[in-house]
Amino acid sequence: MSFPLLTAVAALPAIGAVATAAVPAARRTAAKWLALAVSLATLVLAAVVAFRFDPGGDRYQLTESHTWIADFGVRYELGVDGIGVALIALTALLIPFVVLAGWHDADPLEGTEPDRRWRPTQGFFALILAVEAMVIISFAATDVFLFYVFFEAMLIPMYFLIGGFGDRAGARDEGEAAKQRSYAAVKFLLYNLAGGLVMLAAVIGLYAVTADQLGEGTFSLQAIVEARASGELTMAQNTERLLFLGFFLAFAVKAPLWPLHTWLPNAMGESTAPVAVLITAVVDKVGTFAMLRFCLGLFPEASAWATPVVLALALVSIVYGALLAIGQRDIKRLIAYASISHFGFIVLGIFAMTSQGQGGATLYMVNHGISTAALMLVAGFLISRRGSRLIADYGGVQKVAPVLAGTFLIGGLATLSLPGLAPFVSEFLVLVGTFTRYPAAGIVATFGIVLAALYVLVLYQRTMTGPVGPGVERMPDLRKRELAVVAPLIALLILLGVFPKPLTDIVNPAVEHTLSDVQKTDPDPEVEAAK
Amino acid sequence: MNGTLLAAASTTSTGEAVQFWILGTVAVLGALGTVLMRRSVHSALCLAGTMIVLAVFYLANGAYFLGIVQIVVYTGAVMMLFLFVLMLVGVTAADSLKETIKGQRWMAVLCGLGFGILLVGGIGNASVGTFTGLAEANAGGNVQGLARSIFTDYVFAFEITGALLVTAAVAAMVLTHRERTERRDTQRELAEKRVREGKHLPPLPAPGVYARHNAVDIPGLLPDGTTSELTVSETLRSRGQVRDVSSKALSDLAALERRTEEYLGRGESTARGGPDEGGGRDVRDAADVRKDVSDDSPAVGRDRDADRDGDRDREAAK
Amino acid sequence: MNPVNYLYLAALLFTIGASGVLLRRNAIVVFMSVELMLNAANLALVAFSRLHGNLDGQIIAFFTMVVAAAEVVVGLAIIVTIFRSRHSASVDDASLMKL
Amino acid sequence: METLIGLLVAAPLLGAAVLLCGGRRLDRTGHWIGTALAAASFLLGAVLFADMLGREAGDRTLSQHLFSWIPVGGFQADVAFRLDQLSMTFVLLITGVGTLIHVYSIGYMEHDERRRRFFGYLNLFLAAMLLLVLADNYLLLYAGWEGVGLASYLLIGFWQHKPSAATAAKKAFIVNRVGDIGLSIAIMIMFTTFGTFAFSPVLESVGETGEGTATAIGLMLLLAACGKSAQVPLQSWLGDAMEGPTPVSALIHAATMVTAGVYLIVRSGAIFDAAPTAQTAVVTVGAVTLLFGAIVGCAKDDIKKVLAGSTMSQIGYMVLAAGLGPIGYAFAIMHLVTHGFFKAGLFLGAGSVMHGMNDEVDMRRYGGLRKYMPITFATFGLGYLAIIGFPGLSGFFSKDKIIEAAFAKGGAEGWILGGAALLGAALTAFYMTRVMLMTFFGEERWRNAPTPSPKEPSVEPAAETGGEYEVPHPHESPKSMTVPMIVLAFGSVFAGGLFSWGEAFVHWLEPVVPFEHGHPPVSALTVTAATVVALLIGVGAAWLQYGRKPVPALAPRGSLLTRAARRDLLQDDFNHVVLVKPGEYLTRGLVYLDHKVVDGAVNGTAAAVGGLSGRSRRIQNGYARSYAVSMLGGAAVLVAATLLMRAV
Repeated sequence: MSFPLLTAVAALPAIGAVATAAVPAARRTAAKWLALAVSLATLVLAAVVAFRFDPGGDRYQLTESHTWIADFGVRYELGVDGIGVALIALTALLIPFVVLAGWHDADPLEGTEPDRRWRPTQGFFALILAVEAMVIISFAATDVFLFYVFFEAMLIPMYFLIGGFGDRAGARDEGEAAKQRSYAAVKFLLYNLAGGLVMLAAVIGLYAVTADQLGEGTFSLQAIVEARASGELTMAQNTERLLFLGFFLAFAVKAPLWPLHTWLPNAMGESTAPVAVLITAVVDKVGTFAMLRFCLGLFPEASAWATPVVLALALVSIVYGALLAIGQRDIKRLIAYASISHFGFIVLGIFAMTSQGQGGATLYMVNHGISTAALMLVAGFLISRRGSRLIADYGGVQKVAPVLAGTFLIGGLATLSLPGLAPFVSEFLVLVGTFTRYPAAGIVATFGIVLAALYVLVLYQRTMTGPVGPGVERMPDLRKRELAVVAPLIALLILLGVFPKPLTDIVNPAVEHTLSDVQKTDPDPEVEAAK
Repeated sequence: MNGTLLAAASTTSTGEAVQFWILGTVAVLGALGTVLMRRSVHSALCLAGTMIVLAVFYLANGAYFLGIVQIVVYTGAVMMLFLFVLMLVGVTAADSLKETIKGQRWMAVLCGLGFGILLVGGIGNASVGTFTGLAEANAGGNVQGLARSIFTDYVFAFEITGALLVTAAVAAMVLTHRERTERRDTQRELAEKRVREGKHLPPLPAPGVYARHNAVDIPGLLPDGTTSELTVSETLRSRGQVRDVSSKALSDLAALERRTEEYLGRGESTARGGPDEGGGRDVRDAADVRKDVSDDSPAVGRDRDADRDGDRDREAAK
Repeated sequence: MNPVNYLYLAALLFTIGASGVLLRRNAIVVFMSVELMLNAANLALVAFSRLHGNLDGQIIAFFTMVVAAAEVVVGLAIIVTIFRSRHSASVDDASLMKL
Repeated sequence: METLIGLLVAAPLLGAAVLLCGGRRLDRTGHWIGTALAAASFLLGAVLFADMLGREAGDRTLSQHLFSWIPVGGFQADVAFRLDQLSMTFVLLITGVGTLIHVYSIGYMEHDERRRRFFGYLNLFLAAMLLLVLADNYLLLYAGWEGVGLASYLLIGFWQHKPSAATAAKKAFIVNRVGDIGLSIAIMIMFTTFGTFAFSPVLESVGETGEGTATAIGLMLLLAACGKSAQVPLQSWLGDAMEGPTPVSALIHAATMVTAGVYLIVRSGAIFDAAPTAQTAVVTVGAVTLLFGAIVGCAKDDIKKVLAGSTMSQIGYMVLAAGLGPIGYAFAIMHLVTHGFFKAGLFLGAGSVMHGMNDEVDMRRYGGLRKYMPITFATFGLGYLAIIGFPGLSGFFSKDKIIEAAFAKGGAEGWILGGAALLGAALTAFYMTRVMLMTFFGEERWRNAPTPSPKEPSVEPAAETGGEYEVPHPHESPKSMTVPMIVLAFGSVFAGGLFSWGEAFVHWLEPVVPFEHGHPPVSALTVTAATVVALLIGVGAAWLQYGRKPVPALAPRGSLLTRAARRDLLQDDFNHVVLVKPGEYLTRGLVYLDHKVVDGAVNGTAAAVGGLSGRSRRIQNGYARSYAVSMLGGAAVLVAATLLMRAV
């Protein structure tokens, strides 16, 4: 076995997290730079992974496999297909921006110099890196149990990030803010734990099934998929459906899918913008990714069986999320509901079971990550300036801070998936992919486009245009650091919107494999057009 | 010795049966006593009895060493320890058996009975044959036998229990030993403390004084005719034996005095025609005097009975 | 006489001791009841050892005694300290285990 | 040659990028850069045009495949351009008029400190519009389609500090989005049906699919066209779009962008030919809109809103023509081009008037301006003659042909459409004459202070100038503004004649846009005569009302129809009642529901668990004895269990 590249990608931030946490209290800035350096190094490694990955090659590459818990056939198995590569790249790409954007979020409040033992800043960045490590592992894990462990472990650092480093701009007084924050954090934790425990039951059930039929039980994704393909592992219909539900529930909570979404607005609203980005752009992607890799890979028949319901839920999420976004008064909650709507699109694409749908869904994960990061971070900068999350407190920002407004607008346009920006590509693919198999669903989903335009533009109009509102007059424009966060993201949005081919080339083969798992092929056009 | 050796043999003689039934009853009674006696001293004594009975049973079952140990260690050391602690805590305190925790008693009885019945039932359908007897086990002597296996098979357990004992001893010392860490206050400091706390500085005033008689249980009257708490000792106050006479007519006082003297068994002469005058109120007073006198040391109780006899004599004499 | 009687007796004593633990408030009496239970157990052990004709039962009974002695020492010490601090030997007064 | 096509789009795109990212340092030179790049792409267009003329009609189509855009499975979207006669026409129109309007804006936006960004947006618009007309597949067209939408959004809302402008911009974008649903669904249907959405394969093989599919696609495309070209029922945004700077109204909301719908329909002619129902829908929409716009135009007092209404109605003509099939396509495009000239000219004229009247837009505050701004008057007048279809001017040729074609549709349908078109011509004449008279003739109503009427929001700008009213000093606009107007005036005079000289235009387009002669039930001459009569009636009526008797400075209450027309025939009220209000209630209701029901369920569960544990906590009363009871109970249970085990 060659150099364990994937392990390295995951281990680097993990070590970095420990190191950052160990920085003495006085050297706050050093911790920040360390965190930034580590995240950048991780990005480099991830880039190496992306280049070493050969789209034409076999399905899982850069595989590593070691025994972990021999008694239960639990193995430390890593390996990436195109989807995994794309998402690992996304994660590694976003973290530096998250770190940079959160540069001052964990500083001690003015005047209060924390004592030697209490090191919030170090903790903040260490937790972010820890999350990165866990997310990367779960994107790379091809062993169900390994995946589960990190899928759940992720909650711990996230819990502290949400509960410990809330949005200072958020609420009137600190006490009430803290209450809101801990409420959000606990809600996040319990919600996801509940889903995760159901999944644990399903994981054990899966082990039982394999142990029952294959002699000794295994958690290895590849092994199970091959066994199913070769017919030496056959699940009873009900067993498979139950296991599928167990897995799907956990992912639907994480994703989040209507009606399991209510933790997201609280979590995103109360946490700082970078953490909110971490939640919606990185952590939640694990849910959709896992639907694609585990639900479809392990339980093809059950997936086919559940498709109508899942599609319905996805459609509800799309429309519902958009409508609620329109109704929001709080900028961050608005973005949160917008994300719910977008996750609806992702799930829709996944379960449309067409190459366009699933390819689109994968691109969507990446693009949504970038676009939401851009929008949310700019919103965060805006909020940190005015000290309020309420849309009503703004107005005319465009006049005093044109660059901020411009970037905000671009982020918003990406969110409403304007052609030329990355999300359009994925959203249209999802729509087309859905339409080819389920025209009605495709049409319903299309209305999400209009609603998206509505909430984005209403938000932009209320905050940025019109006469300059009170408290906005002195608002400074984007600073160097903030520009350094936003500009690359926007450049990326445009690049992926105009020339997404490199990404699609990586993703397509993986999608083909997934489709072959569920024994689906794209429906043929009724008229073979003259080419 | 031989007899008991036989008794420890496989067969059980009728003698042992008799012994069992008698002593067993005693043991059960003792156990019940332990649980039910109001005063813990009594419980302790009952327990000691039970333990002795058990010691006998041990001997009867050929566990000579244990029997002795039972008597020496348990009935001797442990029970003594109990008694010491009882003394520390206070012997006279008789705790009421009134249940304070809701439903506790019912639950306890229920569980206890259930458990007992199940146990008995279990033993009942357990196939207990006859005694194998300890003849060959005790062949080289019971103590030797025990020693052998203790120092061979059970040596580790033995060592550990030894360590446990030492630890326990140390623990007991640590727990009970109280070391004065701070310096004791000098008299001056105490005085200053009193002043600071605004306590009553001069000596306490004397109790109420009357022409004919003075009593510690009668509070002194303040200029405005009300009584002063300070003049009566703390104990009486807490016992509620203070007699507030500030509002009583002198005649009542006279009756009162007489009653008291009668109770204290002094000169009948003063007791003439006591019941005639005063009437009901006397009775009341008498009653509360009795109340006052009652429920302290049994001695008081006793000579109170004596008084009653005295009364009866007097009725007869008339 | 049927040796099972000893076991019955042991069971009876044990149960009485148990209910004593449950019913009495005075820590010392509770302790005595515990001792009672231990003794009951010992009786059973001794009877067993005679039943099976080997000394293991007695040895275990012996260990039980030792442990019981240690336990009594510590327990009583605790009772004394508690009594010192709160002038009562009632187990209900020490009801701090409540949430 | 092909590579030039890419540059055609790239030039203005580059301009946009430079101007928008360049920052303040470009403020002084920005407008020149923008204009230069627009002109550059016009020159490129000219070169390509010359080259195209060089080759004979058969192979005039150039195509350039740049790179593969979105390749996923069977879904192959390429960034590829196709330059044929149709797109060539548009390229010239867009870049030509675009460049002129760039020049015009240099003067018009002189005092705006954000002029650089304005030119950036204009360039962005040019790029997007060129992408739209040059795309060789529907998806790329969609990209351009939304791109122009974005540019129009940015430009309408260019004066963002005015809430009305911001609202108008938002409205325009969203209404367009509704139309875009149509386009995207159409693309989906195409992909599902043909496995591709490139023009040539789809259009060639559309015959092979059933009429149902074709109709569906057609209707969806029509929806898109309605959105972009402000056709009923998605017309409501155009009037408000006049909030934008006048050059924008001229370029985007008169000459080019709003005509994209017509381009789409003509480009997809094959589909509509295969779907008669869709065609009927198209002509209906066209006819309704041309009347609708005309009626609105008759009632408005805001000069730009009148022109907006007229734009609507003129595009109605084009759509009507496009709906007529091969007998109409060419004329639709022809009218589109001529309209591009004269309508842009008219808007620029209006802009020049406003420029001289310190941004007053209420025609009732004008009057007698002809001697103050002669050039504007002349150019505006020519444009006026052109649009009312005065014989010999360009509007005459194109509109007359359309009316003929409408009659030629045949049957009752033909009569109805023709009638509508004629009526529209009369109305056009009426409201344009009204504009002329109110603006350039009559007494000078602007000399005395206005009595602002609450009903008409268009007097706001004047009111903004503060309490006391300073009399405007009408003056002719600078060269940079007049020159483009003159050029456009030339275009509006001669273009029509040029095009219909021996049906040159039709034959030029024929290779891409099928053409056949329509045969009206009555002779073409009769139709022309009728048109002229209608035109005279309209002019006369207008003169009777506004020429002879003085125009009241305050709008009379007017008839019910007038008042309705002033409120854009209640379109906004309709939308408000039917869409906006219910939408608001729906969202509010959903927010409440999400909070109370969906989230309430979650919190309810949490509360239930909490309460339960609160109850069970009572068991832990802290009394050692009760714990002991439970221990004993447990022991008892264990014994029982063992016994049971033994029993079974």
